[in-house]
Amino acid sequence: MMEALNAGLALLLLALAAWTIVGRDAFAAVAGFVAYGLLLTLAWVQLSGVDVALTEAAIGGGLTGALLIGAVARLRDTEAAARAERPKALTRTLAALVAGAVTVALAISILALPDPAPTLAPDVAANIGATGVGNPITAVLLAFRAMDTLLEAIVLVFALIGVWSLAPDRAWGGRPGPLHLADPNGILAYIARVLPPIGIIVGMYIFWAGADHPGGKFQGATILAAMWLLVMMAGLTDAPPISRAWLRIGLVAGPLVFIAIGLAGAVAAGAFLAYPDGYAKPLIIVIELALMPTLALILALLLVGAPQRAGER
Amino acid sequence: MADFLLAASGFVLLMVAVGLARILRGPGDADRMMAAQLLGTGGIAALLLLGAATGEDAVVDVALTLALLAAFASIAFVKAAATASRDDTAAGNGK
Amino acid sequence: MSAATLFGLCATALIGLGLYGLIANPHPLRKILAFNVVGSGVFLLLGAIARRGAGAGFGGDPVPQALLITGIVVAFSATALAVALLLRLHDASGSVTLASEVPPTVEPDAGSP
Amino acid sequence: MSVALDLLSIVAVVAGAFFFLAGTVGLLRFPDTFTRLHALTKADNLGLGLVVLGLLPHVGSALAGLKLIVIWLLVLLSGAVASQLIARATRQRDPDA
Repeated sequence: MMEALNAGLALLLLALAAWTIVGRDAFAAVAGFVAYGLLLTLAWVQLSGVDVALTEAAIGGGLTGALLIGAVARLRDTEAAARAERPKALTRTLAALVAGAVTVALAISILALPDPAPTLAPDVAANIGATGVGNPITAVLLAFRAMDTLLEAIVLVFALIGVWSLAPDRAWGGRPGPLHLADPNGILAYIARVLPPIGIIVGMYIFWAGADHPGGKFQGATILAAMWLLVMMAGLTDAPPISRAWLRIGLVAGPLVFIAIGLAGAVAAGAFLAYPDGYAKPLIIVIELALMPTLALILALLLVGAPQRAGER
Repeated sequence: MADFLLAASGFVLLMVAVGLARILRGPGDADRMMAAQLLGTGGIAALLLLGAATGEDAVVDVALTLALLAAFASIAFVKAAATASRDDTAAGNGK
Repeated sequence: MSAATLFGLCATALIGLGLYGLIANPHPLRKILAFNVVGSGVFLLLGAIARRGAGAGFGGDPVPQALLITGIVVAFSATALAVALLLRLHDASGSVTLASEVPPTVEPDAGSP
Repeated sequence: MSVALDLLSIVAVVAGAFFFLAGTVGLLRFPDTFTRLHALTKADNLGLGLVVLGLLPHVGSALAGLKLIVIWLLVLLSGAVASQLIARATRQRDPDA
């Protein structure tokens, strides 16, 4: 029974991916991709990666879909011109051959993977006690491989700087994204008032559960970001001008706290990002608490895009 | 009981998969968005049934996240359509 | 066939499909979509490898799974940056062509130095 | 679990699955966007509602049961809002549809 379900899921994933790639209409391709992200969530559950499924549900199901739908609506008029640039049949055949060769090579290496598989799971299990957290993913993200997480947070800040730097000169320092007109009695304003309180509770719950169960700051921050975006899309609030001091402090506060704790570890425990004995769990919680608002701000503003409207300076 | 829940999960997934033909056929963007919306609901149902069948409690949290963001893509779609048409009528070429 | 092998093979096909779309589809937004399909295929491949490493009471090897969470978030930020670049190109030139010859209708942007 | 509760689960889940079937058939067979929206909301409201009802006897804790009900309510809210927004957007673009 489980095998049949998995096989069906894999076939559906392939069909939707193929549709996303070869479909003629760009919006249809994006709608297919949104559905694809949802099925991917199910695949992660089947692969025993509930933490990953949660991330995919929040990012793939929510933010990426909204980002691409917004883009495809604005680029509607460019589709016909792009179709005329379609590569020649020879190029496409060559591309298909290259892609096919890559697939075959990867498939062979998947089938040739050593058995029993190499794994770090026993090492994680042996050392998780020292971190004080119960969720092995959180232990990896914030203790064993904390450097990855720190660099990731910094990459996100850079990505946002990259997006902002695309602003025209007149809009620099101004508000990002289009102005959304509010209809105070509309259904959109209604859901933007009802959903965020629930979303904030759920986001904090997912964040808090991350210490011992699947969940954590990324997933929680994504939910918070989505709630903020909802309020912005309903026109109940506007995106802040990017020159605001509180905003810029908020964007770097998380990584700075992370780095500060890392440096303190270098002094107190002998290595950058090392935690002194017995302090691991409180320090992990401090880092997560500091990172979460930063991540929520960055994820939401990445989706809003470059500043477009001149701001008061 | 677990087998029954698993079968029900597969059935719901199959149903929404068939409904995905609307994404292929359209004709309008709204129809495609609806098909994605149906897949969202069906995916949540399939996920809950799967979680109950395998006894993985945390799957409920995944379904909760999906449910919270279920309308998000549709709202982005409606807002994007409205913004794009406003640009068309206001400034001619969207600039 | 185990779930890990099945989804591993599915992932290799997804990578191939996405790679083809990345090369063969002329529209940059479709290239971004294809890039995301490649990305999800790579993630699924790593997820299948993580599943094979199940042990010590965990359903999968937690180290690759943690890397996956990092990867998904970074892939989103890369996609957002790519979309922002594309929309800026569209605003500035009125087209999104990646062809090497400059299209005749380019109007210089008022804001550029 | 008692037989009666298992039976309730089976009946509710089968009924829920039926509404997903009905929603899919409607989405595929109904003639225009608005009637298709009508079919869609049945799957949202009743399909998921009945599945949740069927799963309630199996939850381990009150919190898990509460979460299931919240999921259903959230989907109800999202479905209602999304279908109204999609219908309005369709009507503005094409008033005769």
